[in-house]
Parts: sequence; C-alpha cells; structure tokens
Amino acid sequence: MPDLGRYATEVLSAYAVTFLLVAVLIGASVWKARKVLRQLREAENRRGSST
Amino acid sequence: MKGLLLRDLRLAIRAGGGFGLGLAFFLIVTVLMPFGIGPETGIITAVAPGILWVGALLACLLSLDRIFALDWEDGSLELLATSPLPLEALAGVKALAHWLTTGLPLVAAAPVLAVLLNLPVPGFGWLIASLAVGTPALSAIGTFGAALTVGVKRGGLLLSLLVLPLYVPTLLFGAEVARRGAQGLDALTPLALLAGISLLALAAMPFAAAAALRVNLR
Amino acid sequence: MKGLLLRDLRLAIRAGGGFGLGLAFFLIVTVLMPFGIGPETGIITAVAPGILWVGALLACLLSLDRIFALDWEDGSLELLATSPLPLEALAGVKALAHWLTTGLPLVAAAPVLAVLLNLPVPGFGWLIASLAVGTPALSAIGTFGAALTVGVKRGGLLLSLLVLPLYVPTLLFGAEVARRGAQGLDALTPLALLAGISLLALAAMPFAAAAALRVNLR
Amino acid sequence: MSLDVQSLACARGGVRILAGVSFAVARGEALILRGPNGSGKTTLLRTLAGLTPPLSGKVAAPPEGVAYAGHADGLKAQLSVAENLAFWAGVFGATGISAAVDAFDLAELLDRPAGNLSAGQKRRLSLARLLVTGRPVWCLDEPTVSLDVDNVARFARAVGTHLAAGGAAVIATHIDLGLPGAKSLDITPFTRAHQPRRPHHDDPFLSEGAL
Amino acid sequence: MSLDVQSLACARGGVRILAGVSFAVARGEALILRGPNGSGKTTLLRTLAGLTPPLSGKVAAPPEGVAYAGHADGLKAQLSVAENLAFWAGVFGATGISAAVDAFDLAELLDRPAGNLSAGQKRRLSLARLLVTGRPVWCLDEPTVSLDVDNVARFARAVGTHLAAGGAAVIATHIDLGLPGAKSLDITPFTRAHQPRRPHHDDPFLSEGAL
Amino acid sequence: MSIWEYANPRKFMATSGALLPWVSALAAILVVGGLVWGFFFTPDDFRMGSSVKVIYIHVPTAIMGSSAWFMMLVTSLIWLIRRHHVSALAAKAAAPVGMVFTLIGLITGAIWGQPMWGTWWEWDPRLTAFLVLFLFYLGYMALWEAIENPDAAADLTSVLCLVGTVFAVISRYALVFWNQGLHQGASLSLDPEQNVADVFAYPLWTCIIGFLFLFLALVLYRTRTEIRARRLRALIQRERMA
Ligand code: HEM
Ligand SMILES: Nc1ncnc2c1ncn2[C@@H]1O[C@H](COP(=O)(O)OP(=O)(O)OP(=O)(O)O)[C@@H](O)[C@H]1O
Ligand SMILES: Nc1ncnc2c1ncn2[C@@H]1O[C@H](COP(=O)(O)OP(=O)(O)OP(=O)(O)O)[C@@H](O)[C@H]1O
Ligand SMILES: [Mg+2]
Ligand SMILES: [Mg+2]
Repeated sequence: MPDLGRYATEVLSAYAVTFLLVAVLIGASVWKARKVLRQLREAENRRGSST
Repeated sequence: MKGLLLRDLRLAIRAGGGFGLGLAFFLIVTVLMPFGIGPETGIITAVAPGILWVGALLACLLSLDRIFALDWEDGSLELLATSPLPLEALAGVKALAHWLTTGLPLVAAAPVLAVLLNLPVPGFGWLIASLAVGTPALSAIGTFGAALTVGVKRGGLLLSLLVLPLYVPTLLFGAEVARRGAQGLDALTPLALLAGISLLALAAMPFAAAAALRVNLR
Repeated sequence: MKGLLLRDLRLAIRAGGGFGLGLAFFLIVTVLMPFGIGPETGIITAVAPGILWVGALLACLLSLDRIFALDWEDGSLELLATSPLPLEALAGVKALAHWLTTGLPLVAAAPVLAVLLNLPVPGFGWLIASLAVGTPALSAIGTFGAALTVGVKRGGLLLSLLVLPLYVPTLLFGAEVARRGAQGLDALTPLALLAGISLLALAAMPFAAAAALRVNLR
Repeated sequence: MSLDVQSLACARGGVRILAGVSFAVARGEALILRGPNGSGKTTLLRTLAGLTPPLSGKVAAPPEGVAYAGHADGLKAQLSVAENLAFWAGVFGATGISAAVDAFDLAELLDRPAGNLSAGQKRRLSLARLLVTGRPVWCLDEPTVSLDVDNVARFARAVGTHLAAGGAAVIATHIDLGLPGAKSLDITPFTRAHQPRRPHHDDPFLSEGAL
Repeated sequence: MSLDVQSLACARGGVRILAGVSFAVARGEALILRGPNGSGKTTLLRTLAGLTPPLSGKVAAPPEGVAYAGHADGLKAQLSVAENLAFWAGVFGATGISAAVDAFDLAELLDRPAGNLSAGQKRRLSLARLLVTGRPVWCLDEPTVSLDVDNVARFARAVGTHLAAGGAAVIATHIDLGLPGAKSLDITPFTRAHQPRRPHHDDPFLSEGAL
Repeated sequence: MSIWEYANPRKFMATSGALLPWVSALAAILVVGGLVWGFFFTPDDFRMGSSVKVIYIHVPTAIMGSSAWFMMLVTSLIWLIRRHHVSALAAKAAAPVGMVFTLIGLITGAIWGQPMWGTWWEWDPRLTAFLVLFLFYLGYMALWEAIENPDAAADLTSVLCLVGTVFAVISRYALVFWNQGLHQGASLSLDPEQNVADVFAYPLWTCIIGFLFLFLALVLYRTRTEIRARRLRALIQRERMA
C-alpha cells in the first residue's frame, strides 16, 4: 500500500465510488440478462410444446 | 384504500417512471438556475437553499395534474365516487401516493444537489429536515388544487396559479430553515412552524379536496 | 393554416385564459423567488436577470404539454394528419400559437417584473430584446419535445426532462444578454448568438417535430 | 322494491332537462330507458347513481347503493385486464374476479394491457366490472356500444343472471338488447319540450318579469 | 376504381393483425366491414386512411385522399358546433358548412359548445365533418355508435347521397345500417387465427430457432 | 459478405457470443492492470501529490462517458437510415453504460476538485457540459422507458439523439462563452510540451484502453440481453394474439 499522504480520503473514496458504481452496473446487467434469458426459455418451451 | 394506493403507485411507475422523473426535474432546475444567474460561486451559494426549495416546489407542481385528471378523463373518478370509498379517503390516498412518488425522492436527493450549489455541509441536515417536513404539505395542498381544477382540460397552468399562493407559507418557512441551517443559525423555530403548517394541511385538505371533487363531479 | 392558428388561439383563450395564465405563472415565480432567496436586495438585483429568464422558461415549459396532447386525446390529431395540411406546417403553426399565447405576453410583461426585482433601468431594453429573440426558440424546441411525448399520458414531467437540456444554450445566452445589459456591458455578441439559435430552432424543429408525430400516430 | 323514483327533476350543467319522472324497479326487474339522442337518458342515470343531485323529487335506492357504468370505460391503459378488474374488486370488497372473467370471456385477454384492447374488448372489460361490484342495482348507459352480436348476447345473459339473483337494472339503449321480460320507459314525455310551462322555476334568475 | 387494396397486411402496435386482404371499392359503392370484436376492423381502416403504414401489400387511393372517422369524435369541447365544423371546412378548403348542418340536423345546436352535447349529438357533429372534407372515399369506424334510430336513418341517407355523387365508402359496423346495395366483407378469414403458419415473419426477432 | 450481415439478430448473437469472453477478459486485465500499475507503482506528482492517482479513473471514464454518446449517435443514424434493429438496440444498451461512466467521471472529478480547487463543484464549462450530457442520458433513457412499442421508441429516441447532439455541441460553446473555467486542458495531446510525464501517461493509456474494452464488453452483453428481451416480447405478443 503506497503512502497516500493527506489526499488518502479523496483518492480512496474516488476508487471506492468507481468500484461501487461499476459493480452496480455489472450486477444490474447480469441480473437483467438472467431474468430475460429465463423468461425467454420459458416462452420458447411453451411455444415448442404448443406446436 | 390499500388497493388504490398500490394502483396509483403502479401507474406512476408504469406511466413513464414516476419516481425518477420528479427527481430528474429537480436536478435539472437546480442545474439551470446557475445558468441563469451566472457562474459566480459566492452568489450561487447565497441563494442555494432558496433554489433547492423552489426546485422541489416546482417538481411537485408539475406532477400535480396527474393526481385526479387521469382518473377524470377515463371516467374512473365517477366510478370511484359511486364506490364504497368515501371521497375524503380517496383524496388522502391520492395525496399520499403523490408524496411517495414525488416528495420522498426529493428529500433523498437533496443533499446531492446541495453539493452542486456549494451549500455548506452543516446545512445538509437542516435542508433534509425542512424538505421532509415540508413536502407533505406541498402534496396535500396540491391535491386540493388538483381537485378544484379537475374539470378543466389540461389545467396545468391554472392549477399552478391556484396552488402557488397557497404554497407561499410552506416555501417561506422551508427555505428559512434551510438558509438558517446553512448559516449555522437557529433553525428550530421555523422548522416547528413548518411542521405546524404541514399538520394543518394534512388534517384539513382531504375534506376540502373531497368537497371540491363532489362539486366537479356533479 | 390560418384557420388552425385561429382555432388554437381561440381554444387557448377559452380553455381558461391562455394568455393570462403563462403571465400569471411568470409573475408568481418572480414573486416567490425572493421568498426563497431571502430579503437582501443586493443579492436579488444580482440574480434578477437570471430569475426572470428561468421564470420565462418555466412558464413556457408548463404550457408545452397542451400543444399536441389535447388534439391527441380527442382524436383531432389523427384527423389533422389525414387532412391536406402537411405535418410540418401543423408543427410550425402549433409552435407559433404557443409563442403567441406564452412567449409574447412574457416579453410584454418582463419590464414590470424587472421593477419588482430592482433590475437597473438601462437593462430593461436588453431584457426585452433577449426575451423577444429567445422565446421563439423555447416554443420551437418545446414543440419538438411535445411531439416526442404526445403518446405518453400526462407526460408533463417526461417532457420537461427531455426539453430542459435542449433549452440550455438558449437560457445561457438569453440570461447573459440580460445580465450584461443590466451591468452596462456589451450584450450584442450574445444577442447575435441567441438569434442564431432561434433561427436554427425555427428552421429545423418543424421537421423534427413532424417526424416524431408521424411515428407517434402510427 | 329496489329502486323507487318519485317525480324526479334532473339537471345537467345547471339546465333542467327532465321533470316529473316517476317509476319503480323491483328486484328481478329490468327497465329499458328509451328516448332520442339528447333527450336526457344520461342525465337521468347520473342522477340515479347519485353523481348529480336531483333538482326536486326523490330517488330511493337500496342501502348498498347503485353500480353505474357510463359512456366512458374507466380503464387504466397501463394496467393489464386482470389488474384493472382486481382493482375494482378490491375497492368494492369482492372476493374474486373469476366470475366476471367468465361471464365476459376475458380469460384470454387477462395479461394484456387495457390500452391495447380493441373498442369492443374494452367495453367488455368495463362491463365485467359490474359483476365485481356486488351491487344490487345496475344503472347502465348504452352498455352495448361497439359490442358485436355475440357479445351483446353475452351481456344479455349477464343481465339475466343478475336479475335472477334478485338484482335490478336500468339500462339506456338505442338497440334491442334481447332481454325478454324487461319493461321499457320512454323518457320523451318528461323532457322540457313536453312539459307545461310552470310558474315555479328551478333557476332563481328565471322567475317572471324583466330585471 | 376508387379504392383498390391488394394483399394488404396490417399491424397494430408492431403486431401483425391482418394479412392477405384484397378488395376494391368502385365509385358509387359502399363496402361494409364485418368481423367480431378485436378482429382488426379498426386496424384495417387506419391503414386505409394512411395513418399506419402497411406491413406489405398496397393501398391505391384516389389522389384527393381519404376521409377518416375513428372511434374518437375529434371535437373541441370549448368550441361551438358551428366553430368546430367551420374549422374543418377551413382545413379541407370547403366553401360552407350548411349542407353538412342540414344533413345531420344540427341547425338547432349550432351555438352550443360541443362539450355540452349528448353522446349522440357529438357523434352527429363528427359525422357532419365528413361532408365538409369533400373527399371521395370515406373510411368510417362504427359511425352509428350511440345514434338513435332516426339518426341512423339520417346517416344512411347521407351515405347514399355521397355514393350517388360518385363517392365511395368503407364502413366497419356491428349493426344493420340500412344501405341497400352495399357489399359486405367479413375480415375473419384474414386474421391471424385463420392464416397458415408462415415461415417468413414480419418481425425479424421471430424467425425460427432460439437465441 | 457485407458488414450489415452482423445487423441480423441471429448473426449478431453468434458473433457477439464468440467475442464476449475475449473482450471481457481483455477489459478485466487492462483495467485491473492499469489501475494497479497506477495506484501502486507510480510516484506522486510534485504539485498534486498522491491525488494524481484519481486521474486513472477520472480521465478514462470521462472519455468513455462522452464517447458512448457518440456511439449512440452513430447507431441511431444507422437505425434511421438502414433500419437495422440490432443497431437501435445497441444504442439502447449503451445508454445506461454511458450514463454510469459519466456519473463516475462527475463524482471522481468532484472528489478531486476538493483538494485541487478547494471546491466540490465549479460552474466550469467542461464540468457543466458534462453535467448536461448526464441530463441528456437521463432524458434519453426515460424516453425509451416511456414508449411501449419498441420500433416507435427506437425511432423517437434516435431523433432525440440527433437533436440532442446538435444542442449538446451548441451548449458546449455557449458554456465556454458563459464562463472561462478552471479545468485542465488536454493533457494527452500530441504536443509533447503539454503532456503529462511518461510515468503517468503509460498506466493512464492502459486504463483508457481498459475502460474502452470494459465499455465494449458491457455494451455487447447488454445488447444481447436487449435482443433476447425483444424476442421475448414478440413471442409473448404472438401468444396473446393466437
Ligand atoms: C466534477 C468535476 C470534474 C468533471 C465533471 C470533469 C470532467 C472531465 C471531462 C469531461 C474530461 C474530458 C475527457 C475527454 O473527453 O477528454 C476530463 C478530463 C480531465 N480532467 Fe476532469 N473533471 C472534473 C474535475 C477535475 C479535476 C478536479 C481535475 C484535476 C485537478 C481534473 C483533471 C482532468 C484531467 C487531467 C483530464 C484529462 C484532460 C485530457 O487529457 O483531455 N478534472 N474531466
Ligand atoms: N354539460 C352539459 N351542460 C349543458 N347541457 C348538457 C350537458 N350535457 C348534456 N347536455 C344537454 O342535455 C340534454 C340531455 O343530454 P343527455 O346526455 O342526458 O342525453 P341522452 O339521452 O343521454 O342522449 P344520447 O342518446 O345522445 O346519449 C341534451 O340536450 C344535451 O345537449
Ligand atoms: N395498440 C395496440 N397494440 C397491440 N395490439 C392492439 C392494439 N390495439 C388493438 N390491438 C389488438 O389488435 C386486434 C385488432 O384490434 P382492432 O381495434 O383493429 O379490432 P376491431 O375489429 O376494430 O374491434 P372492435 O369491433 O372491438 O372495435 C385486437 O385483438 C386488439 O386487441
Ligand atoms: Mg347519453
Ligand atoms: Mg374497432
């Protein structure tokens, strides 16, 4: 860990915010992708079974 | 009544992002003000509490006409009026739904916007407190105004005109709390007065609104 | 086209005082601001041009959703779209009617309000000039926004969200003209730039608005 | 007696439209209101439903009240058919929506947003609402507008069931609904044109003598 | 030939509703569109009027265009009946409104604000608009909704006059309009349920095989 | 075979599925590598002290925040002109990513501003233009959400994107006129005099490229989701109509 001197709070909080927001973005993307994929599978199955 | 509240919240979310929009509008007004006023930070800081309060008030105002007008246009309001639900309860639920979709998000977002306007940090708490206590009054008074103008097609502007004067005391005390808080002065007295206004509005408005609705439905 | 313009003006007057309402709203915002900001005259004078411009902008904004939504709801818009009138002309006439009922009264009333806010007298001319040149852009841009959101029920808030960022350059230059005018600085350059934006908006917006209308009517 | 109307006078927008209307509808009975366009059917029904106060006379309705369905559908475009119905069921304290769904054959439309329905489908949904109100008296204003022949028959069956269960209905319409035992009332005689000039006016500014 | 439709496919809200519709309406002819609720009459009429672009196929309309009247009345509540009509006359470049007023017996209502009319009176006003458009082809969607018997007859006479003058009309309705020589077209065979499954889809996201 | 082949949903799904792991891996390596390099292995700046380390996130996210809008402009144009559905969906998928990057740029800038300029926020044209861009993102996304028919939404958002771009550019000039500002000029320009020292530049470039790949990976991934959601919608609608 490098010595950040008197800017430690600023630098660390900047990194923290970035990681947090990127994580939220990735998380939301994955969550939505999973949800859509699951629903799509169900719809395709319904369709497959009905024909 | 729970069903009505849930329906209104659901409609607010589906009909183009109820929660987010008021917030976004608040953000934009806060950003626009400095464009008008000029970039000098000193002046902006001085007027920041006022701008935030006026922004919150306008965000409320713009969403007021949704409260009853949609139900009026599609005939639901007539049907609700012939339902077992008393009109007073209807008005109360509508005001609550409006506050949940507009006032509450503003309270949460205010500190972030305060940063943009360089509000001193000790003022944040007071700003939040003033909005939390004051916005319910805005919703209640607005519901009354919406009930008065429900028969007027796209009466948005008329509604603003009726409601704005009624908003003056709330705005006065609300901004005063935020300003004193920012300057480190005593802000408890105006906060107490603000709370009084809110309580009065919450207690009286459902009845006034119901009376207005009854006349408009005739 | 003349018939359409006359009809729109007539409707604006009958449906609860078109001309008066925007004006009254403008007046109220201007009067409320000092309540929010606090009583120090110095600060108010400094921010007066900005407040006037922001007030004008908000008064425009609040009346935007009337531009197309009423015609959409009662089916007239479909009928107009199948009429010999091209949609571009329709959008142009609508923008003109909006400006006549909202922008023009604001221009006329601005000096009176400027007095309330202690704007220095030499600034009056510039204030009026900036509003006269700038408000047509507000109406034109707003017509485009209204065309985008015409299918959205009571999309007033969404409309504001879309339109306000587009208003930024107009507001910047408009307030700059008024501010420089009030301080006795050179205001011709921003006025020329403001005129440029207005011309651009007036020339391009009817086409963009017609395209949006066509999509929404499908 | 389910609905008892005695020498009722009704107004719309401050103008007296009807006067001297009297009739009674018993349980199990339907009354068809007839009259040319603009004669005052809607005005009368709104007064029966309690939306407009009567100018004079009185309406005796059962304590549970009246279910009203007007020209407007009262649907929320963004909510699905099921959500629309469930909302009204909740407001009226009904237990379920399945009977209503069956009566108007809405099962296939349940998940569709109400805004995407055709005119007749919307109307069916708004009629289905009547069944979840659980109210004994129905006041219906041209209920079969934009319904096709099959659905008019479906509506007639629903009214029949309601009557058989001890309900009553007052229905304004221009077409033949196919309700066998229904009485019919032409409101033309109660309109202004057919009334004797009266010395007493409903509007205080209309009493005799120029000002 | 006034209106010529060839293997038309129409969509509503991005969903294909009808396919393979072909018909022709000559001058002096009326075509009655029939089909149960939700079968696609409104969708077809909107496509004919040019409001919705067709998915495929083509509509050949006369150069003067088509007059459309939908489920909504398109009236301004604050304007009087005369002002409403005069406005549309102005838009379509018509010379006067008196023919339209006579045809739908609006003379007594001329000064009333359109918002204060009864449902049937509104509908008459919105039908009168057709006469001031001067367009040769009328596309009407359930024009007789909430009209009483006399006014339905009045409407039938207006259509008859229009046809006699060389006009044409396509009318969707569920009731009998009393137009003697009118052809009738049931659109049920063109709806999705009656179409063969097609390998090629109108929606690029519907082609076979999972994603 | 033309490049437009990839605008076919199926073809796009195949290609993007094959590309996605590589792009994601590259993004992860470059972002993590660049940040570690910058954070642990670079010296402090003589003026800015250790606060210079914020540059490794601030600059790349700021660049990507504005580039994302540019990408949306291009894909919107492709949709309007050639009507390739995937193109419109890619624009829809990119908007939230661009919005978040813009937000990160704003927040890290604000945090950095405190030690450098002594204030969180300054109405500097650069910063303000960036804030306006953020507002554009919000409006754009709200319009997508508000309109139900996907093709109509694609059309309307594309028009908004075009008009918005024009006004964003005008705003930029208007803002410079309004206020001359505090913010750094270009520090990675071609002019070697102005450039930051190489010690900072190498990890910075790594981060910029890393964030570019992160953006690409996210947009590919989200576009795939949008395509599936679109098919799901079509399937459900057909079920209902049947
Ligand atoms: C809220 C505050 C800030 C915002 C919104 C902001 C925004 C931006 C933007 C939009 C860019 C441009 C990226 C591009 O497209 O080239 C940028 C670059 C940059 N910013 Fe900031 N910034 C902020 C604060 C700061 C502060 C406080 C500093 C340092 C003292 C700083 C240093 C830089 C540097 C060095 C660059 C790279 C310039 C270049 O290579 O073009 N920023 N910032
Ligand atoms: N808001 C109003 N203000 C004044 N008069 C009105 C208003 N609404 C309706 N009227 C008038 O009252 C009379 C009765 O209207 P009402 O709507 O009750 O007729 P109706 O029998 O329902 O006709 P329809 O069969 O056309 O629906 C009509 O002449 C109408 O013009
Ligand atoms: N906006 C929309 N989005 C999706 N589907 C729609 C939309 N509007 C209508 N539909 C569906 O399209 C089909 C055809 O509707 P259309 O309105 O054309 O029927 P119609 O024949 O006019 O029926 P009606 O006799 O009830 O008026 C219906 O199944 C309807 O549910
Ligand atoms: Mg009626
Ligand atoms: Mg129809």
